[in-house]
Amino acid sequence: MMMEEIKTTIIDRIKLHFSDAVEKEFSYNRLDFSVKKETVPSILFYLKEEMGFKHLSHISCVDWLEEGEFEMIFILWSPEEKIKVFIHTRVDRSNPVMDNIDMIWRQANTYEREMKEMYGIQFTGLEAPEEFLLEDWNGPPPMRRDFDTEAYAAKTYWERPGREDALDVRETVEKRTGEVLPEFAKKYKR
Amino acid sequence: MSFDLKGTLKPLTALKQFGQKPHTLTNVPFIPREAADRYRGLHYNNLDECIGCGNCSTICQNQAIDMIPVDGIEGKNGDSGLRPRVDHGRCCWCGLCVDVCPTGSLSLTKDYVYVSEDANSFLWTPGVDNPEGDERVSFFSTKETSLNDLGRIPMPELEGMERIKSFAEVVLGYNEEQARAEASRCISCGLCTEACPEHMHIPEYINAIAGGNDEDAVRIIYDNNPLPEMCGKVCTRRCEDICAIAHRGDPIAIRWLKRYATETVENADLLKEIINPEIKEPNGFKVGIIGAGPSGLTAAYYLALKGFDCTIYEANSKAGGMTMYGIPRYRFPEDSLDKQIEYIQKIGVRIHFNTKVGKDISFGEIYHNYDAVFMGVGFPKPWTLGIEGEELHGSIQAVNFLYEINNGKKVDIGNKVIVIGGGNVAIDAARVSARLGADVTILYRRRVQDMPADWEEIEGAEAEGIHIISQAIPIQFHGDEKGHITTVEYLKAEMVPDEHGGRPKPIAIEGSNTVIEVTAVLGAIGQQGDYSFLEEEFDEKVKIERGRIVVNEKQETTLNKLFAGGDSANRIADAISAIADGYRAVKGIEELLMKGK
Amino acid sequence: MINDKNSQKIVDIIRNYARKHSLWILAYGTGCGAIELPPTMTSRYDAERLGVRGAATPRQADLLLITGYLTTKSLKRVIRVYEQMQDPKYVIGFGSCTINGGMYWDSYNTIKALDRYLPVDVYINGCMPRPEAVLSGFAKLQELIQDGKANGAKEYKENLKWYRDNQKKVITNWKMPEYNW
Amino acid sequence: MREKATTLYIGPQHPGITGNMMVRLKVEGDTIVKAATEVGYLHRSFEKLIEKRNWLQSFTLLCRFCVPEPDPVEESYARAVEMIEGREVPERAKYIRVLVLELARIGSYLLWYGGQSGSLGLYTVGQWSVGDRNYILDLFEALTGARVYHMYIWPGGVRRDFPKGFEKKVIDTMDYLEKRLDDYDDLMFDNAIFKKRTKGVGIIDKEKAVEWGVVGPPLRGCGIRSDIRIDDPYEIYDKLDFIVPVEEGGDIWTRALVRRQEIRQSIRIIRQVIDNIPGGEYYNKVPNPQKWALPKGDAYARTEAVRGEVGMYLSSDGSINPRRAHFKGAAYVHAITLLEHLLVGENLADVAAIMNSLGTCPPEIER
Repeated sequence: MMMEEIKTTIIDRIKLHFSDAVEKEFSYNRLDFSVKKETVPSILFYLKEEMGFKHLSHISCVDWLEEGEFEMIFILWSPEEKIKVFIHTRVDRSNPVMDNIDMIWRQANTYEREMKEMYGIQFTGLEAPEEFLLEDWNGPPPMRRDFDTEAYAAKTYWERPGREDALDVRETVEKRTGEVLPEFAKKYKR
Repeated sequence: MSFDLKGTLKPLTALKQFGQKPHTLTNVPFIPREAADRYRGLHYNNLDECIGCGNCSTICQNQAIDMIPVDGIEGKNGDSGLRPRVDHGRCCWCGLCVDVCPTGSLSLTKDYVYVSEDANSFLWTPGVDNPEGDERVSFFSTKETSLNDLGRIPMPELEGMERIKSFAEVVLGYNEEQARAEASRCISCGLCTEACPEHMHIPEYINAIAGGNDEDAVRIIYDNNPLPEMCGKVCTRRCEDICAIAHRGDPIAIRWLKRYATETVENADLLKEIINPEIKEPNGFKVGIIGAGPSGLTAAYYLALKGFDCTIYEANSKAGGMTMYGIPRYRFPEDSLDKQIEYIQKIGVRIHFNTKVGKDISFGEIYHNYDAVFMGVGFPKPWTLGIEGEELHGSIQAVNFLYEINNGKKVDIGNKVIVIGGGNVAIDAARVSARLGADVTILYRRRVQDMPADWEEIEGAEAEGIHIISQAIPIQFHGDEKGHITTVEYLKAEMVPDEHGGRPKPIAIEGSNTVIEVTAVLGAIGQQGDYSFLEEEFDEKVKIERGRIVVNEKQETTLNKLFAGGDSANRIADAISAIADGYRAVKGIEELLMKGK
Repeated sequence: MINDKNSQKIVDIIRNYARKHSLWILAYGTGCGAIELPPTMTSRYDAERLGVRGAATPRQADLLLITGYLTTKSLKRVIRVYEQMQDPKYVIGFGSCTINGGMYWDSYNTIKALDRYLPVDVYINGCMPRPEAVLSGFAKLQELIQDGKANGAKEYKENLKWYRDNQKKVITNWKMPEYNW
Repeated sequence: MREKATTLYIGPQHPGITGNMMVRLKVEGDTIVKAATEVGYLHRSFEKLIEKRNWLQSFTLLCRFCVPEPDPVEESYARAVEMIEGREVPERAKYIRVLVLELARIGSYLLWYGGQSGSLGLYTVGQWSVGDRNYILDLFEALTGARVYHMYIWPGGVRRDFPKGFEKKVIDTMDYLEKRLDDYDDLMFDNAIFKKRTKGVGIIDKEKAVEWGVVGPPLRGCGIRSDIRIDDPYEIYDKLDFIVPVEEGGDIWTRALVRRQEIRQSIRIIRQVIDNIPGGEYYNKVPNPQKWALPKGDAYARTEAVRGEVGMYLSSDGSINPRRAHFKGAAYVHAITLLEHLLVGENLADVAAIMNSLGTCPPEIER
């Protein structure tokens, strides 16, 4: 029961201050809000300073290539209330610009460096070295879903030969039985 | 800062360890240390148990496993003939390959040391490179730890005792959720396609169903089988016998999935729309087809797609042949084929019903009027037992019995019926009799596990209260003065191993005579062909051996431009081989007629 | 006298014997496999029995362990470290990753075959190799050294251009001093 | 007199560094005035690779996130998958998982003993503790089939049940370790050198600690009782009786003290698990892995590892592959923003000790 009350209070307060927040409840100690990306710094600041969500657990980014958007997720933890709050926001994939939040949590700086490198999201006012995990990288941001790592690796790195004699099980049986698989069915091979 | 005397002296207590037995394993590396009982070391593969399904290769996230041909291992039905080879330049010894192996042949051993200066020497064929690895196996999978989905999604069915009240279809069919779940069990190895006489594209349509693309599944099925609803209901499903999952669990319900896919399409128009077949321009050739059974319909459908003008002559009022008239309605309802027949007619095939060749039209007329003839006439005539009393009133042939019942006629069998035989016809006859209210017993010469009938059918029969007396050889029927059958006398048999390595033979035990009372006996020990419609001029030219028409690999008979298929031309005598015959004949006819075009 | 063929043989045997019993490993944990090195070096397995021990800098080290995958960023440092090492020097490749890419075969940031970039004397099977296997690797290397077959460094010198070309193919920004061999 | 600033690189090849990473230091004399962490030497792009792996295949990659202690990562992933799918885990599996996690904790702390004391020149402790860690690894080998990368905790439960006689082996090992811990104390915590080198070094400000993202033993070493096992209990931790040790001070010494006590608590937990483990199933089987799709949704599961919070953010688009698996390790914060902050003003000789006390683990940062 306690948890329910806490959740209701949080929802009420957030809705009061941030009209664009859409909540989603879970059965366990988790509460989600989806907001516009402009709201993110203020809602994070509010949650941290006013509502006790002192601990920034995680910042993540998901590439929804088909929808043309990046989803950013901020996961906060309240040591007092023992509840997680997820802040979801969507960033346009063609012009990925986000507000920098490393003045709220210093460690967000690292996450932003990584996201900038891996997804190509620009954080306005981010001060950090250009490179983080990659060195002399000249391809597209690698975590974007349209980057094909397998093809890149096959092209760039030499692979040890000696395995060309491998056969496909299905094709071996097909050949033996004389079965002819129509073209449109081939995509359903394993 | 003050001097910390305690802190300075305390570390010196380490000296008390002097003289203690050291922990060091001094034998290593000169004598390898035995790993734990569950250690995940180098692979071992039991080459005889392995079926080359390639599931290990599929699960491997490192693409470490290749399937390669191995000396001394030939591919056969249910075995691709390939064996896994592990690239130790990729492997991470996670053991997922072991946990997904459907036969349990692949395992990991306690051996872990392999050191070499040659980077190309790290390709490892388990079982070939360590034939003695059997004794070192440490990490293996069992039925309990297997990652395969071993349990089949149960098919919704009528209750056993509910069934015999009517001829309502027993199997209710999967709903969407069940079908997706069942299809998801498939590991897509494709070994089943070899067992299928028609070589249907089984893994592909199952994957389509699992992925929620039922229309694609229907399209893939129709690629080489125009009667999937028939197969979906009554196929003998050799594919399921060799299913990789069946080595440890229940095979994938391939037949029910096909049935599910076809049932998602409501009518013939929709069917045509989904399949959207490419029909070639008419090429001017006419093909006559005798018999609208599975082989005839298949031949007609694919010939029509290729632009041939096809006409079918069928003696009965409905298409489907033996499946329609020999299989009881609770397995194969009367309307099962309507949609498919309508669809076949829609693409241009003409079917003349109630036209018996030899009576309503002569064979010669057909043969001379068409550019090619396909004959799928089946086995309409039952074998007789050849024992005393078989002519008595109440001794009925099961095939005739089923035919009459399926035509809506009444057959008086009384309340105590004996069925003789162990095939599907016998079980069908028994279950039909049970539905007519009789107390039914099946007599079979061999053991229950030797019955050629479908195990599901046998189980179904038992659930419906049918007794099976195995190892029983009938020797005589006794009748009353009115010529009506009253009792059946049979001998008990014992199974004697065959010295030629064949299946064990039943040998009657002298003096074990048993007599049971009956009101009717249904004989179901097999059928044979009836070629009386062939006029004399053809009779000699069409070669018939042991009751079967002799055909070559293109289904061509010894008579020019006559093709044959189905029960009357193959030894397997089931619907799917008939369909395969029809499909092959299409190629034969096309080659014959389109030569040079 | 030193030019005498037989004497040279004796010198070689003595020299190889000495070399094989003083394999100093460069303390550079390049990948996962490094986690099995502390157990290898400490009381239970005690690699020092074989004359194997750690060395802090490349100049004093004889043995470079590539303990698994190498990212291109690491590869650059590893090459530099290897070239700084003094002869005689040897390389041991740990586990799958050094042979054919291992788990990271489709990663955009790791090389697949180590022997394209550095000469490898011994490969140890495993992911990762356990201390017993590592010790077997050391023993194998010692065997090769005794037989005079561990000639990776020589090969590297002779085929420097080939190695260099391969290295430059994956290291796009080559800003390193060229060593004078 | 102000000395001239020099730039020094510690790592990636450096005997004092905790793995393949680098810290760029600006020093004046022996005092550090600026520090910058440089990582990327171990970036294998797991999270990219997982996009092409299915839900089961991914689990084999995940343990490689953190080499010294892979089990919390497996646990986080398994739990995140279970959260998205709503899959139940059998009670016995939960106990086994806790056992594995605590064994891993002990093993990892024993390695830390070696690292922490070694960074201060006390090599004997390392010889002992790392040697003794092998006995924990032997238990893992018997239970999971591998020494380091266990690949044992997976969605739905654990991979295999206890082998025969395993319980006794665990208890024997715990008895042995408890005796050995006193020996370590003699050499390490009672050692004047250790005390002098660690007290008052690398102090984390208690007021700012939570905001700075400090977790695990470093946070508890600041006097804040924070542990995911009690704050956000998972598996069966709420049924177990154990204490989360706290020390006031925030320096290397208190962090070490916290760890020292935690080993004993872990031993206590393991004894409770062995005493109370119920029978029954150990695995709630997942469907055919080739076609196992999770419903659309996301989850973040976190586990208390020796370094602190180890989290896994999983996002599913309803297909057979994870849309995104984003791993968060404590070192991601500790070794970058926190370390850069802590090193300023410290002595050059203490860098390795501070890094060790924060539980720096580069593979976890770079993934």
